[in-house]
Amino acid sequence: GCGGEKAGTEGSKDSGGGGDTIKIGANLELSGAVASYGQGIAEGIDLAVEEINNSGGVDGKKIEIIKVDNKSDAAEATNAAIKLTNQDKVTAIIGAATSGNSVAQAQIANDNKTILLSPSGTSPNVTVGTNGKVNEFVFRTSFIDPFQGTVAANFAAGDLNIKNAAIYADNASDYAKGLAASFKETFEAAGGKVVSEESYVAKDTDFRSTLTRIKSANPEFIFIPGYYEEVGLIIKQAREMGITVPFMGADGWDSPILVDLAGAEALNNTFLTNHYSAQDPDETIQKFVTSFSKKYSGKSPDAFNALGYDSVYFLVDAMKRAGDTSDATKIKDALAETKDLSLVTGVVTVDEFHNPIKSATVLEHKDGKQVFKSKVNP
Amino acid sequence: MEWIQQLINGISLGSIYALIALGYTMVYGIIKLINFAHGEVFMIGAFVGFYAIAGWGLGFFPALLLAMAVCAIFGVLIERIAYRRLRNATRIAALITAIGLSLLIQYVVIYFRGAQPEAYPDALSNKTFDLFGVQISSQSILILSVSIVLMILLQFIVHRTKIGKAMRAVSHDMDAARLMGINVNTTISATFAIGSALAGAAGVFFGVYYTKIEPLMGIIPGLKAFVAAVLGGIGIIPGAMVGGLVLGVVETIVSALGYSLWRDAAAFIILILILLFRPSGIFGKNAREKV
Amino acid sequence: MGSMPLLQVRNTGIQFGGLKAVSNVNMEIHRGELIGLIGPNGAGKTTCFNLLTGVYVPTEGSIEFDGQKLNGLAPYQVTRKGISRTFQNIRLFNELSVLDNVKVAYHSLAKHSIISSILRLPSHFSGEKEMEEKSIEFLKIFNLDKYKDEAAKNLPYGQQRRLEIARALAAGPRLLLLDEPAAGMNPQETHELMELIAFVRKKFDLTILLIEHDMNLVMGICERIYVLDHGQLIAQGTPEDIRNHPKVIEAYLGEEVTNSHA
Amino acid sequence: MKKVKGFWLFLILSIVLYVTVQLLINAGILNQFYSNTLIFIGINIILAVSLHLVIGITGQFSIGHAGFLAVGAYISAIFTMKLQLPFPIAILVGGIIAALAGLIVGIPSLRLKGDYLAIATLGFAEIIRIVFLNIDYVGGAAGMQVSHLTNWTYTFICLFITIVVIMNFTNSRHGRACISVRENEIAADAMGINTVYYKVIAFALGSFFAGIAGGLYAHNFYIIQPTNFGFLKSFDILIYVVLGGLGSLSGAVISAILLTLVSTFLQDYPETRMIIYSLVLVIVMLYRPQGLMGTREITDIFGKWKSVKSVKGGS
Amino acid sequence: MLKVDQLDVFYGNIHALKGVSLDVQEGEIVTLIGANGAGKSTLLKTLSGLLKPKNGTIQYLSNTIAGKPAQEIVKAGISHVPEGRRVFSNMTVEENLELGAFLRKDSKEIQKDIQKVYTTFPRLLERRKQLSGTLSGGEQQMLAMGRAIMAKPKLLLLDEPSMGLAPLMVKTIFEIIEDINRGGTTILLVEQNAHMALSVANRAYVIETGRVTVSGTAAELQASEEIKNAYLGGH
Ligand SMILES: Nc1ncnc2c1ncn2[C@@H]1O[C@H](COP(=O)(O)OP(=O)(O)OP(=O)(O)O)[C@@H](O)[C@H]1O
Ligand SMILES: Nc1ncnc2c1ncn2[C@@H]1O[C@H](COP(=O)(O)OP(=O)(O)OP(=O)(O)O)[C@@H](O)[C@H]1O
Ligand SMILES: [Mg+2]
Ligand SMILES: [Mg+2]
Repeated sequence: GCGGEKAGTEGSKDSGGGGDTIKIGANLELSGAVASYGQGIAEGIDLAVEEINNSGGVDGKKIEIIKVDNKSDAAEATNAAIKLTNQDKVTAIIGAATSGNSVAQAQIANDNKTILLSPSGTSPNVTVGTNGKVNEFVFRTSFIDPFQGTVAANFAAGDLNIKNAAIYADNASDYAKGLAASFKETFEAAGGKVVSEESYVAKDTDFRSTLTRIKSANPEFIFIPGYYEEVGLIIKQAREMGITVPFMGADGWDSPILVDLAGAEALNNTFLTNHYSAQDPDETIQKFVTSFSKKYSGKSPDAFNALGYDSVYFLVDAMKRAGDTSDATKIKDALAETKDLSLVTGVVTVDEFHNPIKSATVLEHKDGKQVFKSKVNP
Repeated sequence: MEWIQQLINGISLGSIYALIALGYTMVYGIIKLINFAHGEVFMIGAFVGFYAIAGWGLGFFPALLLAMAVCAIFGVLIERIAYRRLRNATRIAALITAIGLSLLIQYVVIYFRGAQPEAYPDALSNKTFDLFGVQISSQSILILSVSIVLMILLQFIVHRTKIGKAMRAVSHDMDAARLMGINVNTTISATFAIGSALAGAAGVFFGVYYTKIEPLMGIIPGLKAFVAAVLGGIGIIPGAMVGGLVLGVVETIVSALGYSLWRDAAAFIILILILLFRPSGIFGKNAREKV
Repeated sequence: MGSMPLLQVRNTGIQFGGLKAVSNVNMEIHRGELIGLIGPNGAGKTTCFNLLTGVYVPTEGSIEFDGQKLNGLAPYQVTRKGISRTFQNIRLFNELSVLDNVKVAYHSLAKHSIISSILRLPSHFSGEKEMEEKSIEFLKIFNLDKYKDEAAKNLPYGQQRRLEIARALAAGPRLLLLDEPAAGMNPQETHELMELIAFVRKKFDLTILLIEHDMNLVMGICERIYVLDHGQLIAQGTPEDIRNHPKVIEAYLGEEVTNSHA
Repeated sequence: MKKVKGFWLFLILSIVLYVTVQLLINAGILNQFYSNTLIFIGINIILAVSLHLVIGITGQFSIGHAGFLAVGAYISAIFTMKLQLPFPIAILVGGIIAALAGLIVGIPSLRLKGDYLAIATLGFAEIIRIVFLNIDYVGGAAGMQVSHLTNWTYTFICLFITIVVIMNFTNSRHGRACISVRENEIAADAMGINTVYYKVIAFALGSFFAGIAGGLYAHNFYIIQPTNFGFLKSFDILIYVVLGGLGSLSGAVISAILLTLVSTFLQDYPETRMIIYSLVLVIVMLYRPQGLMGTREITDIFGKWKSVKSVKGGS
Repeated sequence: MLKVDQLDVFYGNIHALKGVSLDVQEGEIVTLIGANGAGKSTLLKTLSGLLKPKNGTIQYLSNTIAGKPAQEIVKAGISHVPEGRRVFSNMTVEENLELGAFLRKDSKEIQKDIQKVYTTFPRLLERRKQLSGTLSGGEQQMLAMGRAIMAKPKLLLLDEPSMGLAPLMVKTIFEIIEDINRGGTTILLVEQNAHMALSVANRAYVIETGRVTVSGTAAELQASEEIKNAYLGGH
């Protein structure tokens, strides 16, 4: 449960006023269709806040997280953002887990001069409005979709020497669609051919019919941008159907549950690009993994946990550099100037579109373990 | 070959729908309540089975029985606490209560264990048979057989046994049933027990077959099962079976044609078309009110 | 007049599955008549009404009302042609007030459009006012005006039956079909009902066809009677003819009723 | 006569409400949070009242209202964002297209009853959603970004029109015809009511206003996505209507207000939010299965106070 | 056999029965007459356990049955033919009859009794496989009676059995009532057709707006001017 960790944050609420606490909103999908993503981020946030507060806070001020549930709904996300900015008067909002619910708040953040930091909204639209202008107050912790797609395509065409690939994307997520598009572009540019393009919709459980179609197109490789919940099932069902070619995906795959869902054996010969790897011996990462599983009774962190965690540190770093914990304008400038900040999910430098330039890691599954394959810089 | 494979895919998918729809249709048949919480009982069944297998190391069949028993009790409790009071209320009030209950169960489960999915352990070995290039998994054969057996069993219970007759009497006129000496409360409890046990069983089978379970897993299959039940003629037990299979095959064919994104839409279009020509479902008797 | 009957039923019938509920029925009803339709239970009387009012589409024969064919018309169209009815098992609009029950029936006689109602144009107010006045008139006839704001379901049974008749009248029929209007009434109440039927018939210049098992009522007010048995007409004639018709006695009346006890 | 007076009273109260809120917004006393909550309440009331016409008045068990909301939202967004037309026109067109969708959905209602109709309407709503999901012109799954144009004035005008139209419709021979369909379709038919016509009208009118609500919705939340219009959204609207009391317009209004407030208030308790919300729902239904207002209207309650004596004396 | 004392029954806050007392002796036919809405059906429903009384006692044989659930009262031998027939409309005629014998275990006897019902009501035999919802009103009434007989009751409560029946059928029904009574079943009969009711009954009670106002032997009531005027259509 997540009832326990509230005490710490609420304690500081009593000490009142804006003076000695830093109010940060968390506008997350805590219920509704993608509740598991929002909850994953919340866990990461809670851990980070606990660590920071226990070590004295930021400039002596404790962080107070005001968590709001947006029910995985854009309208609710808007409401929640308005509440956080107008009522709670937070300095920054972390959220939301999905791009759509992040976009829903972008305008409000700009209008109210409040930072919006989306932990996992990977669509380019989050930080850049439809008019092509950068949303002044909006940032993100994750890299954007096209980057990962490119990395995956280069890996397939180069390292694996694939000529014919199939793409099987989650059509309910712009994340997956974005990845699919950039994969296709890069892959074809590298001389490959996409022989089959299929889609599924999040929450599907039976993929056999489409897999049968893909199988008859005879690809040498299948790119599956999507989230682990479905990907696990897809890989399992595909292997059962005798599809033995390599699969590849992106950070959405990253969860310890993927191994359980697909089965260790089925996962052999599959690859993913990721923000980080829990197996990575890197010190920051291992420290995070240890304290996370300590706090959450042995659970191993996934990408959402890590991004939630990083979002807090990302923000705190900017606050420290801005020398001010409440002036959002100064903080956003500091955020925009972030350079070589070492986080769990990579070393971050923010570009002109408010997107972090981070390296991506390519991992391979071997007997249920992620094995580090290569690191790709942008 | 590909098409035979697809047909088999469709039948396996459909038999899962059918399995859930059986309990749905049974409860509906007796008390005319769209028990939206049925999907949640299904979810509870899946989790009970999961904890039984992964936590206590029970085998598949003991876990299945345990899940069915827990769900039977759970279903009876739901009826006792929430629906009994509403016997004389409008059906729509009962429907809203069912929706509320289904949300409540989902979020209580999330409160206690979070929303993240869980992977079902391999409790039931799965072999894939290769017949002339067509793959059939032993699990899907099992599920299909289980749903057929359960359908026959249910049909027998409802139409041939005393409790079944009592159920049908209660479904038509509760007061008149009382006057026949039928204990209406017991009968309805029995209905919920059986229907919920079926949902529990479906949950465990679903878990084993699809591996992934999570607190919101009941929503979509619940809805699909409801559609299947309506398609076949809600309240009619063989209808649930046929409705489930039709739905499964239609969805598969649509995906097989490359329109997987339109799969659900196609399922609903078929549903609406069938209803337009057979307003009470495939097997439903269009019993018009006698004037 | 005389020549053309108001209602002409020719060889009409309907089949449910294998069961011929009504077959080969011929009826001819003239303006202003008050006709009884009797017969054993399950003879097909209510089914006849359903055929006449478009609830069922006849599988054979034809029905003409005022020279126009009714076959295939929807019930509401039949009503608008001038036939309205009551039901064997009362079908009021339970949650609506007594007054509104009658207003609904007056609906098709009013003319104000949806637009006028939404915009509250003068035609809406005048139309609604007319409906209200007319409806109250009908209620007064049936002595129901004091219950006008009561929900129909709260009326005692006898009043509900009367309200059904009032409602049927408000639809502006020329032919009124009453299905067992006296069912569940005691003799005293039945007697009052007979007087009422006679009264409205005169006042609204109605033709009435009624189904009833209460022989006091049927023999007391009907001018002619049709007798159905097993879906077929077995007799027709004046009450006197019917009372002594052997087939009717055998199938329906039984011996003693002939020497009436009332 | 009495009704006419009631109308003027209603009008005056409405104007007072509008002006007061607008002044408070202008004065900055109501910040964006409050005004946004008011707008959200307004949208939900429009949805509730429009569905009330279909279910509460006409008795057609429709559980796919979010489909019409979606049509209104997307169509109006296309008009403002892609075709650069003025917002009021976009709202209106959204309503009209939604009404057309309502006409289409109304057609099965001619043949289907009760639960069969319910599942068919739900199916239609899902089909509509999936159509938008698959149209790249409106952004597919990613959705469509929409400028924020909705404000208190637009919301209030739409809300006012919705309530007045539906109230006036209901309190006329046409509304009574709809109610008679709900109460007893066979009898209504036998009384000369074209039941088919009124069912379709109810669907079309209900959908029209749901479409209007969609226009406001789309331009209030910066982004619309197909996921916003799933069947759970339809259930939310259904809950307003049933919780308020089937057949009671003021009940629908009151419960839309209450539930929106409850939901907003519960944002602060994310862990237990849905638990509390669903508990409230279940408990209210268990203890007041007829809904908060039953079939009564607010005005009846005031009326009852006055006439309580005469009724008692009468019986 | 049955003794009702000071019974008060409410529908919500409608006081439907106000201190009703009456008794029925073993082997009798007792009839209840009264205008529409007097509370006759309410009384029967209370006796058979469909309604729970607020106050008062119901003594049946040597047990109090007030407020007991219906199925126990049926078990004790009281069978109720409700107003409006209430047959199980989506079940066949035969299934309805079988349900009448729900609490009985003697399946051979049950089959025999079904045949007996068919001899009494030949029309039901003709329609035995028809869904009872499509029967005509009279046919349904026969079915409801037949169904109640199937329970082999000691006390049979009949609510307006002649309603909607053809004259010949009314006669038949009353003959059957007397027949059943001769077979040893005590009968409490509610009727609008007071004339017929009084002619078969031993004793009668008149109920007006929830109260017993008159009681006596059937002959006494038949002779009373007042009763004649109010309930027998005495003109
Ligand atoms: N929809 C239907 N389906 C099948 N059979 C029907 C249907 N409607 C009526 N019947 C049958 O047709 C016959 C005539 O029924 P109807 O209701 O017309 O009788 P009735 O003369 O009105 O009898 P009563 O006096 O008892 O009301 C009955 O045997 C009945 O079972
Ligand atoms: N379900 C109910 N809810 C509220 N009031 C009821 C209900 N049933 C009956 N009543 C009222 O109780 C009183 C007695 O009704 P009851 O049905 O017992 O009368 P009855 O003597 O059987 O009349 P009838 O001859 O019409 O059958 C009536 O005033 C009636 O309106
Ligand atoms: Mg009849
Ligand atoms: Mg009665």
